[in-house]
Amino acid sequence: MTVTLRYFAWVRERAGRAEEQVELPADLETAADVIGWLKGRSPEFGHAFEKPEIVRIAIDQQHAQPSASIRGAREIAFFPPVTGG
Amino acid sequence: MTVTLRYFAWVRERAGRAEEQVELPADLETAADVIGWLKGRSPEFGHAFEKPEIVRIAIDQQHAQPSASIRGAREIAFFPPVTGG
Amino acid sequence: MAARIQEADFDIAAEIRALTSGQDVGAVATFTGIVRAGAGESRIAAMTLEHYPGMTERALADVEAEACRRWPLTASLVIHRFGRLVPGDNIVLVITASAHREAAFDAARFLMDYLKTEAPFWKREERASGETTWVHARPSDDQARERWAQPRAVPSRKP
Amino acid sequence: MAARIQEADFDIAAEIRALTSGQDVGAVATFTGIVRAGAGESRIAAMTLEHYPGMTERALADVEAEACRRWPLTASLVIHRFGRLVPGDNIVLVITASAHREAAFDAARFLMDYLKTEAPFWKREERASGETTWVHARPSDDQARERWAQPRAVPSRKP
Repeated sequence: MTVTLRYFAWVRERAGRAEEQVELPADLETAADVIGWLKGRSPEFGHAFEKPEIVRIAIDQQHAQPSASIRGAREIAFFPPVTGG
Repeated sequence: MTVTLRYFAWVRERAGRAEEQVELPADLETAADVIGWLKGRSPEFGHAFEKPEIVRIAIDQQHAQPSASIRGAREIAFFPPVTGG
Repeated sequence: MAARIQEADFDIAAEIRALTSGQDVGAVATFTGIVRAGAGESRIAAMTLEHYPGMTERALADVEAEACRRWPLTASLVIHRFGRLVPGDNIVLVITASAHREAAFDAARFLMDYLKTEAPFWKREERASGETTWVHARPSDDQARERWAQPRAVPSRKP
Repeated sequence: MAARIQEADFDIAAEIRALTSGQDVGAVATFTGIVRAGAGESRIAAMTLEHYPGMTERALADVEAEACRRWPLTASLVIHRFGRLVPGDNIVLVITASAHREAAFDAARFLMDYLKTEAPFWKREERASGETTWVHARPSDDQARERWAQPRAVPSRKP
Protein backbone atom coordinates (compact mmCIF):
# COMPACT_ATOMS: atom_id res chain seq x y z
CA MET A 1 0.00 0.00 0.00
CA THR A 2 1.41 3.40 -1.02
CA VAL A 3 0.67 6.30 1.28
CA THR A 4 1.88 9.83 1.87
CA LEU A 5 3.47 10.26 5.28
CA ARG A 6 3.71 13.77 6.72
CA TYR A 7 5.64 15.02 9.72
CA PHE A 8 5.26 18.28 11.59
CA ALA A 9 7.11 20.39 14.16
CA TRP A 10 9.75 18.48 16.12
CA VAL A 11 8.72 15.17 14.62
CA ARG A 12 9.57 16.68 11.21
CA GLU A 13 12.84 18.12 12.47
CA ARG A 14 13.96 14.85 14.01
CA ALA A 15 12.86 12.72 11.06
CA GLY A 16 14.70 15.07 8.73
CA ARG A 17 11.84 15.37 6.28
CA ALA A 18 8.37 16.90 5.98
CA GLU A 19 6.72 14.46 3.62
CA GLU A 20 7.35 11.25 1.68
CA GLN A 21 5.59 8.62 -0.36
CA VAL A 22 6.18 5.14 1.03
CA GLU A 23 5.14 1.59 0.28
CA LEU A 24 4.01 0.22 3.64
CA PRO A 25 4.58 -3.48 4.42
CA ALA A 26 1.34 -5.39 3.96
CA ASP A 27 1.25 -6.60 7.58
CA LEU A 28 0.80 -3.12 9.11
CA GLU A 29 -2.78 -2.67 10.28
CA THR A 30 -2.91 0.28 12.67
CA ALA A 31 -1.34 3.71 13.03
CA ALA A 32 0.68 2.30 15.94
CA ASP A 33 2.04 -0.41 13.63
CA VAL A 34 3.23 2.31 11.24
CA ILE A 35 5.02 4.10 14.08
CA GLY A 36 6.68 0.83 15.13
CA TRP A 37 7.87 0.29 11.56
CA LEU A 38 9.11 3.91 11.16
CA LYS A 39 11.09 3.72 14.41
CA GLY A 40 13.27 0.97 13.01
CA ARG A 41 14.08 2.75 9.77
CA SER A 42 16.95 4.92 10.98
CA PRO A 43 18.42 6.53 14.09
CA GLU A 44 16.67 9.76 13.05
CA PHE A 45 13.26 8.08 12.94
CA GLY A 46 14.11 6.23 16.14
CA HIS A 47 14.65 9.63 17.77
CA ALA A 48 11.47 11.12 16.29
CA PHE A 49 9.37 8.27 17.68
CA GLU A 50 11.32 7.46 20.83
CA LYS A 51 8.23 8.27 22.91
CA PRO A 52 5.42 7.12 20.63
CA GLU A 53 2.80 7.82 23.30
CA ILE A 54 3.29 11.58 22.90
CA VAL A 55 3.10 11.58 19.11
CA ARG A 56 -0.31 12.52 17.70
CA ILE A 57 -1.69 10.97 14.54
CA ALA A 58 -4.01 12.08 11.75
CA ILE A 59 -5.33 9.76 9.07
CA ASP A 60 -6.55 11.51 5.94
CA GLN A 61 -6.45 14.79 7.89
CA GLN A 62 -8.60 13.67 10.79
CA HIS A 63 -7.32 13.08 14.32
CA ALA A 64 -6.90 9.35 14.95
CA GLN A 65 -6.00 7.03 17.80
CA PRO A 66 -2.91 4.77 17.62
CA SER A 67 -5.29 1.83 17.40
CA ALA A 68 -7.05 3.28 14.32
CA SER A 69 -6.98 1.16 11.17
CA ILE A 70 -4.90 2.49 8.28
CA ARG A 71 -6.87 0.49 5.71
CA GLY A 72 -7.52 2.64 2.66
CA ALA A 73 -5.61 5.62 4.07
CA ARG A 74 -3.99 7.96 1.55
CA GLU A 75 -2.23 10.25 4.00
CA ILE A 76 -0.97 9.62 7.52
CA ALA A 77 0.53 12.44 9.58
CA PHE A 78 2.57 12.41 12.80
CA PHE A 79 3.06 15.43 15.02
CA PRO A 80 3.42 16.67 18.62
CA PRO A 81 0.36 17.75 20.65
CA VAL A 82 -0.96 20.89 19.00
CA THR A 83 -0.16 24.33 20.43
CA GLY A 84 -2.12 26.80 18.31
CA GLY A 85 -4.52 29.49 19.38
CA MET B 1 -33.86 68.45 55.52
CA THR B 2 -33.33 69.72 51.96
CA VAL B 3 -32.44 67.13 49.33
CA THR B 4 -32.32 66.85 45.58
CA LEU B 5 -34.79 64.29 44.24
CA ARG B 6 -34.18 62.84 40.79
CA TYR B 7 -36.49 60.78 38.62
CA PHE B 8 -35.60 58.72 35.55
CA ALA B 9 -37.30 56.94 32.67
CA TRP B 10 -41.03 56.30 33.21
CA VAL B 11 -40.86 57.47 36.83
CA ARG B 12 -39.68 60.84 35.45
CA GLU B 13 -42.37 60.88 32.75
CA ARG B 14 -45.16 60.10 35.20
CA ALA B 15 -43.92 62.49 37.86
CA GLY B 16 -43.69 65.23 35.24
CA ARG B 17 -40.22 66.34 36.29
CA ALA B 18 -36.60 65.15 36.22
CA GLU B 19 -35.24 66.84 39.32
CA GLU B 20 -36.27 69.05 42.22
CA GLN B 21 -35.04 70.42 45.53
CA VAL B 22 -37.41 69.58 48.37
CA GLU B 23 -37.63 70.09 52.08
CA LEU B 24 -38.51 66.64 53.45
CA PRO B 25 -40.71 66.34 56.55
CA ALA B 26 -38.54 65.61 59.58
CA ASP B 27 -40.32 62.34 60.39
CA LEU B 28 -39.18 60.54 57.21
CA GLU B 29 -36.46 58.05 58.03
CA THR B 30 -36.11 55.62 55.13
CA ALA B 31 -36.25 55.69 51.34
CA ALA B 32 -39.61 53.88 51.58
CA ASP B 33 -40.90 56.70 53.78
CA VAL B 34 -39.94 59.18 51.07
CA ILE B 35 -41.83 57.18 48.46
CA GLY B 36 -44.89 57.08 50.75
CA TRP B 37 -44.72 60.84 51.13
CA LEU B 38 -44.20 61.47 47.39
CA LYS B 39 -47.18 59.27 46.48
CA GLY B 40 -49.55 61.57 48.33
CA ARG B 41 -48.30 64.76 46.69
CA SER B 42 -50.35 64.64 43.49
CA PRO B 43 -52.14 62.25 41.14
CA GLU B 44 -49.00 62.33 38.94
CA PHE B 45 -46.76 61.19 41.79
CA GLY B 46 -49.42 58.71 42.83
CA HIS B 47 -49.18 57.22 39.34
CA ALA B 48 -45.35 57.24 39.33
CA PHE B 49 -45.23 55.32 42.62
CA GLU B 50 -48.39 53.24 42.31
CA LYS B 51 -46.27 50.07 42.52
CA PRO B 52 -43.49 51.14 44.88
CA GLU B 53 -42.05 47.62 44.93
CA ILE B 54 -40.85 47.96 41.33
CA VAL B 55 -39.25 51.37 41.79
CA ARG B 56 -35.49 51.28 42.38
CA ILE B 57 -33.72 53.74 44.65
CA ALA B 58 -30.28 55.32 44.78
CA ILE B 59 -29.06 57.43 47.70
CA ASP B 60 -26.16 59.71 46.85
CA GLN B 61 -25.70 57.77 43.61
CA GLN B 62 -25.45 54.33 45.16
CA HIS B 63 -28.09 51.62 44.87
CA ALA B 64 -30.12 51.43 48.07
CA GLN B 65 -32.88 49.30 49.59
CA PRO B 66 -36.28 50.80 50.50
CA SER B 67 -35.31 50.26 54.14
CA ALA B 68 -32.11 52.31 53.77
CA SER B 69 -31.77 55.38 56.00
CA ILE B 70 -31.91 58.77 54.29
CA ARG B 71 -30.05 60.48 57.14
CA GLY B 72 -27.52 62.92 55.69
CA ALA B 73 -28.50 62.16 52.07
CA ARG B 74 -27.97 64.97 49.57
CA GLU B 75 -29.52 63.26 46.55
CA ILE B 76 -32.17 60.55 46.30
CA ALA B 77 -33.11 59.06 42.93
CA PHE B 78 -36.07 56.91 41.87
CA PHE B 79 -36.17 54.89 38.69
CA PRO B 80 -37.36 51.63 37.06
CA PRO B 81 -35.17 48.53 37.01
CA VAL B 82 -32.21 49.34 34.78
CA THR B 83 -32.09 48.12 31.17
CA GLY B 84 -28.69 49.13 29.85
CA GLY B 85 -26.03 47.04 28.18
CA MET C 1 -9.34 50.39 33.85
CA ALA C 2 -11.54 52.98 32.28
CA ALA C 3 -15.23 53.64 31.73
CA ARG C 4 -16.68 56.15 29.27
CA ILE C 5 -20.25 57.30 28.82
CA GLN C 6 -20.67 58.97 25.45
CA GLU C 7 -23.10 59.77 22.65
CA ALA C 8 -20.49 59.10 19.96
CA ASP C 9 -19.81 55.70 18.42
CA PHE C 10 -16.60 53.81 19.20
CA ASP C 11 -13.94 52.09 17.08
CA ILE C 12 -13.23 48.71 18.60
CA ALA C 13 -9.89 48.21 16.82
CA ALA C 14 -8.59 51.61 17.97
CA GLU C 15 -9.74 50.95 21.52
CA ILE C 16 -7.99 47.56 21.63
CA ARG C 17 -4.80 49.14 20.27
CA ALA C 18 -4.86 51.92 22.85
CA LEU C 19 -5.54 49.44 25.65
CA THR C 20 -2.83 46.94 24.79
CA SER C 21 -0.01 49.00 23.29
CA GLY C 22 3.18 48.71 25.30
CA GLN C 23 1.67 45.94 27.45
CA ASP C 24 2.56 42.25 27.34
CA VAL C 25 -0.99 41.07 26.75
CA GLY C 26 -1.73 37.55 25.52
CA ALA C 27 -5.52 37.55 25.45
CA VAL C 28 -8.14 40.16 24.61
CA ALA C 29 -11.85 39.47 24.93
CA THR C 30 -14.48 41.94 23.77
CA PHE C 31 -18.22 42.21 23.81
CA THR C 32 -20.24 44.59 21.68
CA GLY C 33 -23.96 45.12 22.23
CA ILE C 34 -25.85 46.34 19.16
CA VAL C 35 -29.39 47.68 18.67
CA ARG C 36 -31.57 44.95 17.20
CA ALA C 37 -34.55 45.76 15.01
CA GLY C 38 -36.50 42.64 15.88
CA ALA C 39 -39.29 41.53 13.57
CA GLY C 40 -43.00 41.83 12.93
CA GLU C 41 -45.28 43.92 15.15
CA SER C 42 -42.59 44.76 17.67
CA ARG C 43 -40.04 45.87 15.08
CA ILE C 44 -38.29 48.97 16.34
CA ALA C 45 -37.32 52.09 14.41
CA ALA C 46 -35.05 53.59 17.08
CA MET C 47 -34.03 53.35 20.71
CA THR C 48 -33.23 56.15 23.12
CA LEU C 49 -30.92 55.50 26.04
CA GLU C 50 -31.37 57.63 29.14
CA HIS C 51 -28.88 57.48 31.99
CA TYR C 52 -28.09 58.99 35.38
CA PRO C 53 -25.03 61.22 34.90
CA GLY C 54 -22.69 60.91 37.83
CA MET C 55 -24.08 57.65 39.15
CA THR C 56 -23.42 55.89 35.83
CA GLU C 57 -19.72 56.68 35.92
CA ARG C 58 -19.52 55.59 39.53
CA ALA C 59 -21.40 52.33 38.95
CA LEU C 60 -19.23 51.39 35.98
CA ALA C 61 -16.04 52.25 37.88
CA ASP C 62 -17.19 50.08 40.81
CA VAL C 63 -18.00 47.15 38.55
CA GLU C 64 -14.64 47.43 36.80
CA ALA C 65 -12.77 47.68 40.08
CA GLU C 66 -14.47 44.48 41.23
CA ALA C 67 -13.48 42.72 37.98
CA CYS C 68 -9.86 43.78 38.54
CA ARG C 69 -9.99 42.39 42.07
CA ARG C 70 -11.32 39.06 40.85
CA TRP C 71 -9.12 38.48 37.79
CA PRO C 72 -5.53 39.33 36.82
CA LEU C 73 -6.37 41.88 34.13
CA THR C 74 -3.75 43.92 32.33
CA ALA C 75 -6.39 46.40 31.25
CA SER C 76 -10.12 46.80 30.84
CA LEU C 77 -12.50 49.26 29.22
CA VAL C 78 -16.23 49.85 29.26
CA ILE C 79 -17.87 52.28 26.83
CA HIS C 80 -21.62 52.81 27.04
CA ARG C 81 -23.47 55.11 24.67
CA PHE C 82 -26.55 57.19 25.41
CA GLY C 83 -28.97 59.16 23.25
CA ARG C 84 -30.92 58.06 20.20
CA LEU C 85 -29.70 54.99 18.33
CA VAL C 86 -31.07 53.05 15.38
CA PRO C 87 -30.89 49.32 14.61
CA GLY C 88 -27.34 48.29 13.83
CA ASP C 89 -25.84 51.01 16.05
CA ASN C 90 -23.41 50.03 18.78
CA ILE C 91 -24.67 50.40 22.35
CA VAL C 92 -21.94 49.06 24.60
CA LEU C 93 -18.36 47.84 24.37
CA VAL C 94 -16.46 45.85 26.96
CA ILE C 95 -12.79 44.97 26.48
CA THR C 96 -10.68 42.91 28.85
CA ALA C 97 -6.98 42.12 28.44
CA SER C 98 -5.01 39.55 30.37
CA ALA C 99 -2.09 37.16 30.07
CA HIS C 100 -4.58 34.28 29.84
CA ARG C 101 -7.81 33.74 27.99
CA GLU C 102 -9.79 32.36 30.93
CA ALA C 103 -9.42 35.62 32.87
CA ALA C 104 -10.22 37.74 29.82
CA PHE C 105 -13.38 35.76 28.99
CA ASP C 106 -14.63 35.55 32.58
CA ALA C 107 -14.05 39.21 33.29
CA ALA C 108 -15.76 40.37 30.08
CA ARG C 109 -18.81 38.32 30.91
CA PHE C 110 -18.83 39.48 34.52
CA LEU C 111 -18.65 43.11 33.38
CA MET C 112 -21.61 42.66 31.04
CA ASP C 113 -23.70 40.77 33.60
CA TYR C 114 -23.11 43.40 36.27
CA LEU C 115 -23.48 46.32 33.94
CA LYS C 116 -26.89 45.00 32.83
CA THR C 117 -28.22 45.03 36.39
CA GLU C 118 -26.20 47.80 38.07
CA ALA C 119 -25.55 50.61 35.62
CA PRO C 120 -28.37 53.20 35.60
CA PHE C 121 -29.42 53.13 31.95
CA TRP C 122 -32.94 52.86 30.58
CA LYS C 123 -33.97 52.05 27.03
CA ARG C 124 -37.03 53.48 25.36
CA GLU C 125 -37.96 51.88 22.08
CA GLU C 126 -39.75 53.62 19.22
CA ARG C 127 -41.72 51.13 17.17
CA ALA C 128 -42.27 51.51 13.46
CA SER C 129 -45.91 52.27 14.34
CA GLY C 130 -44.84 55.40 16.24
CA GLU C 131 -45.61 53.91 19.66
CA THR C 132 -42.88 54.26 22.28
CA THR C 133 -42.33 51.89 25.19
CA TRP C 134 -39.80 51.51 27.97
CA VAL C 135 -37.92 48.23 27.76
CA HIS C 136 -38.66 45.86 30.63
CA ALA C 137 -35.82 44.45 32.72
CA ARG C 138 -35.31 40.75 32.04
CA PRO C 139 -35.29 38.23 34.91
CA SER C 140 -32.61 36.32 32.99
CA ASP C 141 -30.27 39.28 33.49
CA ASP C 142 -30.75 39.07 37.25
CA GLN C 143 -30.08 35.35 37.07
CA ALA C 144 -26.92 35.90 35.03
CA ARG C 145 -25.71 38.30 37.67
CA GLU C 146 -26.44 35.85 40.49
CA ARG C 147 -24.01 33.38 38.95
CA TRP C 148 -21.18 35.57 40.19
CA ALA C 149 -22.60 35.39 43.70
CA GLN C 150 -20.93 37.02 46.70
CA PRO C 151 -19.11 39.20 47.41
CA ARG C 152 -21.29 41.93 45.92
CA ALA C 153 -19.46 43.95 43.31
CA VAL C 154 -21.28 47.15 43.99
CA PRO C 155 -21.82 48.15 47.58
CA SER C 156 -25.47 48.63 48.38
CA ARG C 157 -26.39 51.12 51.03
CA LYS C 158 -28.03 49.13 53.81
CA PRO C 159 -30.31 50.53 56.55
CA MET D 1 -19.38 30.59 9.37
CA ALA D 2 -15.93 31.02 7.99
CA ALA D 3 -12.38 30.05 8.85
CA ARG D 4 -9.26 31.59 7.35
CA ILE D 5 -5.62 30.56 7.71
CA GLN D 6 -3.35 33.39 6.69
CA GLU D 7 0.08 34.97 7.16
CA ALA D 8 -1.34 38.50 7.05
CA ASP D 9 -2.65 40.38 10.07
CA PHE D 10 -6.37 41.03 10.50
CA ASP D 11 -8.47 44.12 11.28
CA ILE D 12 -10.97 43.21 13.96
CA ALA D 13 -13.29 46.18 13.31
CA ALA D 14 -13.48 45.43 9.58
CA GLU D 15 -14.12 41.75 10.29
CA ILE D 16 -16.96 42.53 12.70
CA ARG D 17 -18.50 44.93 10.17
CA ALA D 18 -18.33 42.37 7.38
CA LEU D 19 -19.81 39.68 9.63
CA THR D 20 -22.72 41.68 10.99
CA SER D 21 -23.73 44.04 8.18
CA GLY D 22 -27.27 43.45 7.02
CA GLN D 23 -27.91 41.06 9.92
CA ASP D 24 -30.05 41.74 12.97
CA VAL D 25 -27.32 40.97 15.49
CA GLY D 26 -27.59 42.03 19.12
CA ALA D 27 -24.38 40.61 20.56
CA VAL D 28 -20.86 40.19 19.25
CA ALA D 29 -18.12 38.50 21.28
CA THR D 30 -14.52 38.39 20.13
CA PHE D 31 -11.31 36.88 21.31
CA THR D 32 -7.87 37.90 20.10
CA GLY D 33 -4.76 35.93 20.98
CA ILE D 34 -1.53 37.93 20.90
CA VAL D 35 2.16 36.92 21.06
CA ARG D 36 3.47 37.58 24.57
CA ALA D 37 7.13 38.39 25.18
CA GLY D 38 7.21 37.00 28.70
CA ALA D 39 9.98 38.10 31.02
CA GLY D 40 13.46 37.23 32.24
CA GLU D 41 15.33 34.16 30.97
CA SER D 42 12.44 32.85 28.91
CA ARG D 43 11.73 36.16 27.18
CA ILE D 44 10.99 35.49 23.53
CA ALA D 45 12.13 37.45 20.49
CA ALA D 46 9.81 35.80 17.99
CA MET D 47 7.47 32.89 17.43
CA THR D 48 6.98 30.80 14.32
CA LEU D 49 3.67 29.06 13.73
CA GLU D 50 3.70 25.91 11.63
CA HIS D 51 0.47 24.27 10.53
CA TYR D 52 -0.88 21.36 8.50
CA PRO D 53 -2.40 22.86 5.34
CA GLY D 54 -5.59 21.08 4.44
CA MET D 55 -6.19 19.54 7.83
CA THR D 56 -6.17 22.95 9.53
CA GLU D 57 -9.00 24.27 7.37
CA ARG D 58 -10.97 21.09 7.95
CA ALA D 59 -10.44 21.10 11.72
CA LEU D 60 -11.51 24.73 12.04
CA ALA D 61 -14.56 24.19 9.85
CA ASP D 62 -15.56 21.16 11.97
CA VAL D 63 -15.18 23.12 15.22
CA GLU D 64 -17.21 26.02 13.84
CA ALA D 65 -19.94 23.72 12.56
CA GLU D 66 -20.20 22.19 16.03
CA ALA D 67 -20.48 25.67 17.61
CA CYS D 68 -23.31 26.51 15.20
CA ARG D 69 -25.11 23.31 16.17
CA ARG D 70 -24.83 24.11 19.87
CA TRP D 71 -25.70 27.82 19.86
CA PRO D 72 -28.01 30.04 17.79
CA LEU D 73 -25.29 32.03 16.04
CA THR D 74 -26.00 34.58 13.35
CA ALA D 75 -22.41 34.40 12.18
CA SER D 76 -18.97 33.30 13.27
CA LEU D 77 -15.40 33.71 12.08
CA VAL D 78 -12.06 32.18 12.98
CA ILE D 79 -8.82 33.62 11.60
CA HIS D 80 -5.55 31.93 12.55
CA ARG D 81 -2.19 33.26 11.38
CA PHE D 82 0.92 31.24 10.56
CA GLY D 83 4.54 32.17 9.91
CA ARG D 84 6.91 34.27 11.97
CA LEU D 85 5.40 36.65 14.52
CA VAL D 86 6.92 38.94 17.13
CA PRO D 87 5.61 39.96 20.56
CA GLY D 88 2.51 42.13 20.22
CA ASP D 89 1.47 40.52 16.93
CA ASN D 90 -1.98 39.00 16.63
CA ILE D 91 -2.14 35.20 16.40
CA VAL D 92 -5.80 34.28 16.34
CA LEU D 93 -9.20 35.96 16.12
CA VAL D 94 -12.56 34.44 16.97
CA ILE D 95 -15.79 36.37 16.42
CA THR D 96 -19.27 35.13 17.27
CA ALA D 97 -22.51 37.00 16.62
CA SER D 98 -25.91 36.16 18.03
CA ALA D 99 -29.16 37.73 19.15
CA HIS D 100 -28.12 37.17 22.77
CA ARG D 101 -24.92 37.64 24.70
CA GLU D 102 -24.92 34.24 26.42
CA ALA D 103 -24.70 32.40 23.10
CA ALA D 104 -22.03 34.75 21.75
CA PHE D 105 -19.84 34.40 24.87
CA ASP D 106 -20.24 30.63 25.18
CA ALA D 107 -19.57 29.97 21.52
CA ALA D 108 -16.46 32.19 21.43
CA ARG D 109 -15.02 30.37 24.40
CA PHE D 110 -15.92 26.98 22.98
CA LEU D 111 -14.23 27.87 19.69
CA MET D 112 -11.03 28.90 21.47
CA ASP D 113 -10.99 25.85 23.74
CA TYR D 114 -11.49 23.46 20.83
CA LEU D 115 -9.14 25.26 18.52
CA LYS D 116 -6.38 25.03 21.14
CA THR D 117 -6.61 21.24 21.26
CA GLU D 118 -7.86 20.32 17.77
CA ALA D 119 -6.36 22.65 15.19
CA PRO D 120 -2.98 21.41 13.90
CA PHE D 121 -0.75 24.37 14.73
CA TRP D 122 2.63 24.27 16.44
CA LYS D 123 4.51 27.18 17.97
CA ARG D 124 8.29 27.43 17.98
CA GLU D 125 9.70 30.18 20.15
CA GLU D 126 12.96 32.01 19.53
CA ARG D 127 14.42 33.25 22.77
CA ALA D 128 16.44 36.43 23.01
CA SER D 129 19.45 34.16 23.61
CA GLY D 130 19.04 32.65 20.14
CA GLU D 131 17.81 29.30 21.46
CA THR D 132 14.67 27.93 19.82
CA THR D 133 12.17 25.62 21.49
CA TRP D 134 8.85 24.07 20.58
CA VAL D 135 6.07 25.19 22.89
CA HIS D 136 4.67 22.40 25.07
CA ALA D 137 0.95 21.69 25.05
CA ARG D 138 -0.66 22.74 28.34
CA PRO D 139 -2.74 20.26 30.32
CA SER D 140 -5.00 23.18 31.28
CA ASP D 141 -6.01 23.47 27.62
CA ASP D 142 -7.13 19.83 27.62
CA GLN D 143 -9.06 20.49 30.81
CA ALA D 144 -10.72 23.57 29.31
CA ARG D 145 -11.82 21.47 26.38
CA GLU D 146 -13.23 18.75 28.62
CA ARG D 147 -15.67 21.25 30.12
CA TRP D 148 -17.64 21.09 26.89
CA ALA D 149 -17.88 17.33 27.29
CA GLN D 150 -19.74 15.09 24.86
CA PRO D 151 -20.69 14.98 22.08
CA ARG D 152 -17.24 15.32 20.51
CA ALA D 153 -17.01 18.33 18.26
CA VAL D 154 -14.50 16.83 15.91
CA PRO D 155 -15.00 13.25 14.82
CA SER D 156 -12.05 11.09 15.68
CA ARG D 157 -11.31 8.15 13.48
CA LYS D 158 -11.82 5.10 15.67
CA PRO D 159 -10.39 1.62 15.01
